[in-house]
Amino acid sequence: MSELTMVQAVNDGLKSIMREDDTVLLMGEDVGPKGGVFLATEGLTAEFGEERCFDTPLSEDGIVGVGIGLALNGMKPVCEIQFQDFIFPAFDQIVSEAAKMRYRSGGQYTVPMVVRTPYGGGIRGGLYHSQSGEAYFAHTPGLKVVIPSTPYDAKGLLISSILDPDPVLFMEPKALYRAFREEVPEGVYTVDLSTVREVVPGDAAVIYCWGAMVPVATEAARRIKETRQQDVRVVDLRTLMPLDEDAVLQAARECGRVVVLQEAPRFCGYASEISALLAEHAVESLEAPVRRVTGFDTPFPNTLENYYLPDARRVMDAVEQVLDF
Amino acid sequence: MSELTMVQAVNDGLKSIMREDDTVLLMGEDVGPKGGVFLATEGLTAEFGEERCFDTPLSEDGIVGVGIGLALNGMKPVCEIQFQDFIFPAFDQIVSEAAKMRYRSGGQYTVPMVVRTPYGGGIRGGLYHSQSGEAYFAHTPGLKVVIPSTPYDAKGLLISSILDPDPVLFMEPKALYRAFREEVPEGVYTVDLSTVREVVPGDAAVIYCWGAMVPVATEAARRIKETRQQDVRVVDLRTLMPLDEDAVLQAARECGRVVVLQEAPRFCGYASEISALLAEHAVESLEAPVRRVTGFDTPFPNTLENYYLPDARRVMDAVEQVLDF
Amino acid sequence: MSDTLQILDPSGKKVGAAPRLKADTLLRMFRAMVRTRAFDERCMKLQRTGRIGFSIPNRGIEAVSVGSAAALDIAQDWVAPHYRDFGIMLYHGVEAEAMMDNMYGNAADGSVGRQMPVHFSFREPLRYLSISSPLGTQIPQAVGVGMAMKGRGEDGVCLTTFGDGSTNTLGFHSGMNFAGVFGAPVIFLCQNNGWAISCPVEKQTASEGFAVKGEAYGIPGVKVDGNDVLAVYRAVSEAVKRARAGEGPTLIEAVTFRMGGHSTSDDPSKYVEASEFKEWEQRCPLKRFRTWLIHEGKLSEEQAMAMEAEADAEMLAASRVAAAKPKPALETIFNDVFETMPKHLRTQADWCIGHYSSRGEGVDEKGEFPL
Amino acid sequence: MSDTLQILDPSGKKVGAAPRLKADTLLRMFRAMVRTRAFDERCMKLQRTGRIGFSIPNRGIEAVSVGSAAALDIAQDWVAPHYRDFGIMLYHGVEAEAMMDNMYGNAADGSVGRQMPVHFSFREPLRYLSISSPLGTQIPQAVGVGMAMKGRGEDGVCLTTFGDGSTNTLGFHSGMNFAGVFGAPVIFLCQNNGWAISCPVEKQTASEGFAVKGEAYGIPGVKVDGNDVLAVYRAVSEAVKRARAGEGPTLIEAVTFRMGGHSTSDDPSKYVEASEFKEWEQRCPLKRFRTWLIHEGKLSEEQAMAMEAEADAEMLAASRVAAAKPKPALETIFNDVFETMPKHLRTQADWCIGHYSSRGEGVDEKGEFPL
Ligand SMILES: Cc1ncc(C[n+]2csc(CCOP(=O)(O)OP(=O)(O)O)c2C)c(N)n1
Ligand SMILES: Cc1ncc(C[n+]2csc(CCOP(=O)(O)OP(=O)(O)O)c2C)c(N)n1
Ligand SMILES: [Mg+2]
Ligand SMILES: [Mg+2]
Repeated sequence: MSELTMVQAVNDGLKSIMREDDTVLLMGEDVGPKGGVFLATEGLTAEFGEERCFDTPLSEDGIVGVGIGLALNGMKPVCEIQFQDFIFPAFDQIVSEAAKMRYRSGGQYTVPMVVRTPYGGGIRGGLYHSQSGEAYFAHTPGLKVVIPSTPYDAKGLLISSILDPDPVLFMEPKALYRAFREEVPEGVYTVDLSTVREVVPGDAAVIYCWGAMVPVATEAARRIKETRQQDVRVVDLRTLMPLDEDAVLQAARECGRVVVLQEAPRFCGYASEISALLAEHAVESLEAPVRRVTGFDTPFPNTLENYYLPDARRVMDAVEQVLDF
Repeated sequence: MSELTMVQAVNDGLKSIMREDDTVLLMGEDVGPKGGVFLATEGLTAEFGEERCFDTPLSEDGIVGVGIGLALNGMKPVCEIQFQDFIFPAFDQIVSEAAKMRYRSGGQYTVPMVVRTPYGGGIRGGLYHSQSGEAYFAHTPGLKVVIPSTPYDAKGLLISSILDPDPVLFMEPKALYRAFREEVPEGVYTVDLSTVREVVPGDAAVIYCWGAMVPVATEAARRIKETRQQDVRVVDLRTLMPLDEDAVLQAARECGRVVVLQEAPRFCGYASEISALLAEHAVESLEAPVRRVTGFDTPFPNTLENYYLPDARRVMDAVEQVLDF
Repeated sequence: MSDTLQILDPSGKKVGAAPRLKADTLLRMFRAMVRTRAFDERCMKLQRTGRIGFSIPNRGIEAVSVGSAAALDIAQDWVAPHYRDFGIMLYHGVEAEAMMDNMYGNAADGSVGRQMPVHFSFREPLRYLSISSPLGTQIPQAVGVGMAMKGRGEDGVCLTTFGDGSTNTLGFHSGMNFAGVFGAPVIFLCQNNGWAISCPVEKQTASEGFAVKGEAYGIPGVKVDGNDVLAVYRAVSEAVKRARAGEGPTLIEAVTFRMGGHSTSDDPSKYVEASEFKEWEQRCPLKRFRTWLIHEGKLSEEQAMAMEAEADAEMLAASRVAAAKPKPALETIFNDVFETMPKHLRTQADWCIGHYSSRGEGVDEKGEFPL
Repeated sequence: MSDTLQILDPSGKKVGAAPRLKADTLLRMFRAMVRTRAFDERCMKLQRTGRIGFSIPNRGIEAVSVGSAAALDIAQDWVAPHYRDFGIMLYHGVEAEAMMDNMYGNAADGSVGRQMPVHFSFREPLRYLSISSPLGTQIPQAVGVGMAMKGRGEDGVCLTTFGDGSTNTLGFHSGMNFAGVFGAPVIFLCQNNGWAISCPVEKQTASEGFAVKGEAYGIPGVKVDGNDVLAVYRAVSEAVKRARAGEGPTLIEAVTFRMGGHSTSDDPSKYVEASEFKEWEQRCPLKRFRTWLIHEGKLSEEQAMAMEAEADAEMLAASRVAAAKPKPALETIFNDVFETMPKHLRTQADWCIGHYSSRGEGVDEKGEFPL
C-alpha cells in the first residue's frame, strides 16, 4: 500500500498488469521515453522496453486503427490519446470499427483494447484541452466508457478495463491527476465495471456525478450538511456504459430529489440520459424536477473557465432548489 | 407548384438557390455527372458547370475541411457526405473546426456551410448505411442540426440552412426520399430554423419525432384515433439544434402524456434530451412517465432491420401505456 | 505500362519470366478465377431477380484476387480485405455456400445477417477479417495485425486490399505511415480499377499512379498488370518474401478495370464510355490465363469448359442451399454487442422477443439497397 | 543537405544566388526576426514568472516564419498557420500588443480570451486564420481558401504552415490531395524542426524527409535550409509565383530545429541531446543573416544592437499594456457560438451573469497548463 495520486495510480496500474500479462502494450504520442505529457507512462519504456511501450507517429487514427489490429491478433493494446479533444481523428476507428467488430463478425473477431485519454477542464486549456466528450461515446453501442474519480478506482477500473474482452474508452479527469493522494494497494486488483460508488450517504436528495465533478458534488453535500443539516447522497457513476441502471433508479426512488452534475455542455449530454431514465422509470418517485448542473452549451472558454465549470456553489443552489421544491 | 418527392425537393432547393446566389457550391463524392448516389444533385453539374457542382476525392475530411476553407473565403459550400455513416472521418473538422471557428476567432472568421447527408434505416443497409447520428452532433455547441420530414420542409429548410450564417448539418431521411410526393412551390422560399411543426393536432398525448419517424408517429396517431377515439398530437421537431424548447414544453404541458420517438439507439440519444427537458421544466405537468420508443442499443442489423426500427405498432403500444397510466 | 510488371500479355503470350508454380497450383488458380466469375455472375442474377438485395461486381478483377491469394500461406498469414475480392476466399477454400449465406443474410452467415451482402467475415479456413463499409479502415488494422506477428517473432504477413479511391482515406495515410515506421510485415495491395464509383482516378489524385505513393512513407512501390494473374502472384510473392525476411512492407498497385457498375445499384453507362469496356474486355484476365495454360499444355479446352460448367452449377446449388436457410433469430439483434450482454440490452432483447412473438404479427419485410 | 536550397551558409557566407530584395525589405526582415526572438523571450519570461500560463518557443525558427512572410502580398494572400510562427504576424504589422492580448487572454484578444495563449486570430492587417490546437486541420482549410480565390479568378495564394509531425495528420493527407487534384494556389510549408514534442522525425515517418511526400499527390516538393531566411524567401517566392500563374501548389520542407522545449510545459533535456542544441546554435538564423547584412554593408553592428534593444523594450511594454487590460466579460462565454444567440443560450447567459454578479463572490482563479 502506498499513497498515490491518480496519475501515479494509473502508472502503477499499467505497470502491475504489464508485469503479469505480456500481451499488454502501451502506445501513443510521447508515451515512451518522455513518459507521456502527464507522466502517466513514466518509466514504462525503461522497464518493459520499446516493444511494449512505444511512441507512435502523430496520428490518432493510426494509434487506434493499429491498436485494433494488435487487439485482433492477440495483444491487449492500451492506446493513449494525448487529450480527449484530439480523439476525433480516431472517431471513425472507435465508433465504426472497435465498437462494431464483434457484432459484425458474429463474434469471430474481437477488440480487447483500452483507449486511455485525459479529459475535462481545470487546467486553463481553453477550447481544445478541456473538453468532456463522454456523451459522444456512451451513445455508441459496443463501446464501454469508464471514468474514475479516485486513485484507487483509477487503478482498479483501469485493470478491469484492460482485462475486459471488449473495447473500453477510459477517460481520466486530468483535473484530478494530482489533486489528492489515496492508499492504493500494490499489484493487480480490479474494480467491477458497471457498478456505481456511493461517495456520501444520504437520502434527502441524490447527486449523480462522475470524474472531476465527484469532489465538487462531495463539497456541495458537505456544505449542505453544514448549513441545512440535510444528508445529500453522492453517487459516482464511474462506469458510464454499461451503467448500473438499477442502482441509479434505486437511489432516485430512495431520495426522491435528484441533481445530475456534469462538466460537459448540457444539450444531449450524458446527464440527459440519467434524467430520461428517471422520467421513464422513476417518475412516480420524483418529488421535484430533475435538475441538471452542467457546463454551458458553448465551446470551452479559457480565461473564464472557472465561470464555465460547475462548482460547489452552483451544485448547492440546484440541490437547495430540489430540496425546497 | 409541382408534386415532388423529398429527394426531388432537395434537388429543386439546391437548383433554386444556386440560380440566385452564385457563391453556392456543391461538392462531394459522386455529386457531379452521376448526380449523387440518390440523385439529389442530378443535373446540377450540367446546369451550373463543374466549378459549382463537383466530384471530390474519396475523403470526407477533405470534403468538409476544404468546404470550411471555401466558406471562410466567401463561398457557401454545400458538402455532401454520401451516407451519414461515413461522416466520422470528417468528425474532427465538423466538431473541432466548423462548429468552433466563430467562437475561437471572436467572430472574425465564420463558416456558413451546409453538410448534407442521408441518414437512417429502411433500405436494408445494415450497420453502415442505416445509422442515425443526430445525437453526436446536437451535443456540439456551434453546430445547427436540421432534419426535414416532408418535401416542402426539405426544400425550405435546406434553403434556410444554406442562407444561415453558421454551419448546419442537414440530415435527410433517406427512407423518405421517394416515399411520397407533396406540392412544393417553385423558386426560393424558406422555412424558419428553430421552429417545430405540428403534424397532427390533439391533446390526449404528444409524440415528439423527426425525420423518418414522423410518418410512423402519424400512422400511430391515426390508429389510436381509430381504435380509441383519442387525439394524439404529433410534433415534428425538424430543427434539433437550436430546438424550439418553448414549443416542446408547451405541448407537453398541454397534453400531459408524452412519447419521444427516434430511430437511433436509445442510450444518450436525442430523445433523452427531450425527456430531460421535460423532467426539468415540465415535471409538474406530466401525468405519466415519459416513454421513449427508439432503436435498440445495438449496431444496426441488416436482415432483421424491420424488427430493429420502431414501427407504428411499437409507438401505439407506448402511447397506450401513457394514455392508460 | 512500361514500368508495369507483366508476365502474360493480353493475348496470353509470355513476355516475362513466369514464376515457378506446380501445375496443380496453376490449375487451382485458374479454377478459383473461374469460380470467382461464376460466383459473381450468380450474384448478379440473384440480385436482378430480387432474391438478394445487393452485390458488388467482381468481373475483371479475378486475377488480382487470386494472384495475391496464391502468394499467401494461410497457416500463418492474414487478410484484411475490402469488398471486391471474392477470389481470395474462393482460392483458399471458403465454401461458396458460406459466401452465399452472407449474400442472403441468413442465420448461418458469418455476420449472422447483420451486415449487408459482400461484407464477409471468416476466421476459418483463413483469417479473412470482417469487411466493413467505411473505406480504408482495414488498412491500419492490417498493420496492427502484422506488428503483433512481428512482435511475437512469427513469420506471418498480413495482406490488405483496397481500391484506388481508398488511397484518399485516413486509413491509407495512417496505415502506410505506421507500417513504414514500424517495418510491419504487411502487403498493401491497391486494386486500381480506374474508378471510385463514378469518380475516375484523375479526379482522385494528381499523383502518377498509385505505386509512387509508397515514397511518402518510405515503402517500396510496385506496379503490376492486374489482369495478369502470374504477374500479380509474382509481385505479391516477392513482397511476402521481403516481409517474412523482416524487410518491411510493400505497396503494390495492380492496374485493372471494373468491368461493370460499382455495385448492383449503379449504372456505369452514365459515366463510363462503352469503348472502355470493350478495350478492357480484350484484356480479360481469365481468357489470358486460359490461353496460356492451354498453350503450355497444362489445361485442355474440354477441361476448362467442364470447370466453367461445374462452377456455374456449384454457385447455383450454393445459392439454393443458402436461400433455404432460416433467418437469424431475434436474439441475434442483441448478442455480440459485448461478450456478456449487459442488463439494459437483456431487457431490450426480452422486450423485443416478447413483443414480436406474442403478437404473431409479422413486420413489413420490404427494403432494397439503392447503392 | 545536398539537395537543400541554401543561399547563406551557417557562417553567413553567400553560397547561392541571393534573391533581389531592396535594402529596406532586407532590414524589415531582419527586424521582424529580431522582434520574433524578443517576443519569444519575453513570453518565456512571463510564463516563468507566472504572468501567463503557456507559450510555444519560437527560438530557432525565425527564418522560416519571416522568410515565408516576406514572400506574401497580404493585400490578397491568406495564411492558415500553425502555432509556431510568431514571425509571420510580426513581419506583416500585427502589433506586439495585439499578440500579447492573446497571451494574456484579455478582453481585447482576438479570440476574446477563449483560446489558450499562442492561438492567435487576426483578420487585419493580414488574414491570419484563427489557430486551433488540433493539428493539421488548417491544411485542407487553406486549400478551400485557395480554391475560392482561384474560382473567382483572383491572384491570391494561401500559405499554410505546419510541423513535421503534422504531416501524419488527416489534414495533411486530404489537403495535399485536394490541392493536387484541384490545382489550388496553396503553399504547404512544413517546418521540419526535428521533433514532434518528444518524437523525433525518424519515428514519425520512414520517408526520406518531407519534401518527397509531395510526389504522392503530384505536388512538387522543395527542401530548403530553414535557418537561411533568404533561401526560405526564395523557395516560397517561387512557389507563390507558380501558384499565381495557375501552376498549382508546392510543398516546401524547411529544415530547422526547435531550440527549446515543445512548449513551456515541456523539458526537452529528457530526450534531446545537449550536443544537438549546441550544433544547431551554430546555425542560428539570426546570427547568419546579421553577419551577411553587415558584411554587405546593409546594416551596422550598432544598428543591429539598437534594433535588438528596441525590440526587447517593445515587447516588455506590450506585455505591460496587455496585462493591464480587463478580462473578458461573462457575456463572452455565450456570444459568438452562433451569429444570433439562440434562446437556450440566452437563458444560460442570463443565469450565469445573474448568478456571479448577484453573489459578488469570486470564483477560484487557479489553473495552469501542464503541456
Ligand atoms: C469512408 C467512406 N466514404 C464513402 C463511402 C461510399 N463508397 C463506397 S464504395 C466507394 C468507392 C470506392 O472506390 P475504390 O476505393 O476505388 O474501390 P472500388 O469500388 O473501385 O473497388 C464509395 C465512395 C464509403 N463506403 N466509405
Ligand atoms: C490532432 C492532435 N494530436 C495531438 C496533439 C498534441 N500535440 C500538440 S503539438 C504536438 C507535436 C507537433 O509536432 P509538429 O507538427 O512537428 O510541430 P512542432 O511542435 O514541432 O512545431 C502534439 C502531438 C494535437 N495538438 N493535435
Ligand atoms: Mg476503384
Ligand atoms: Mg516538429
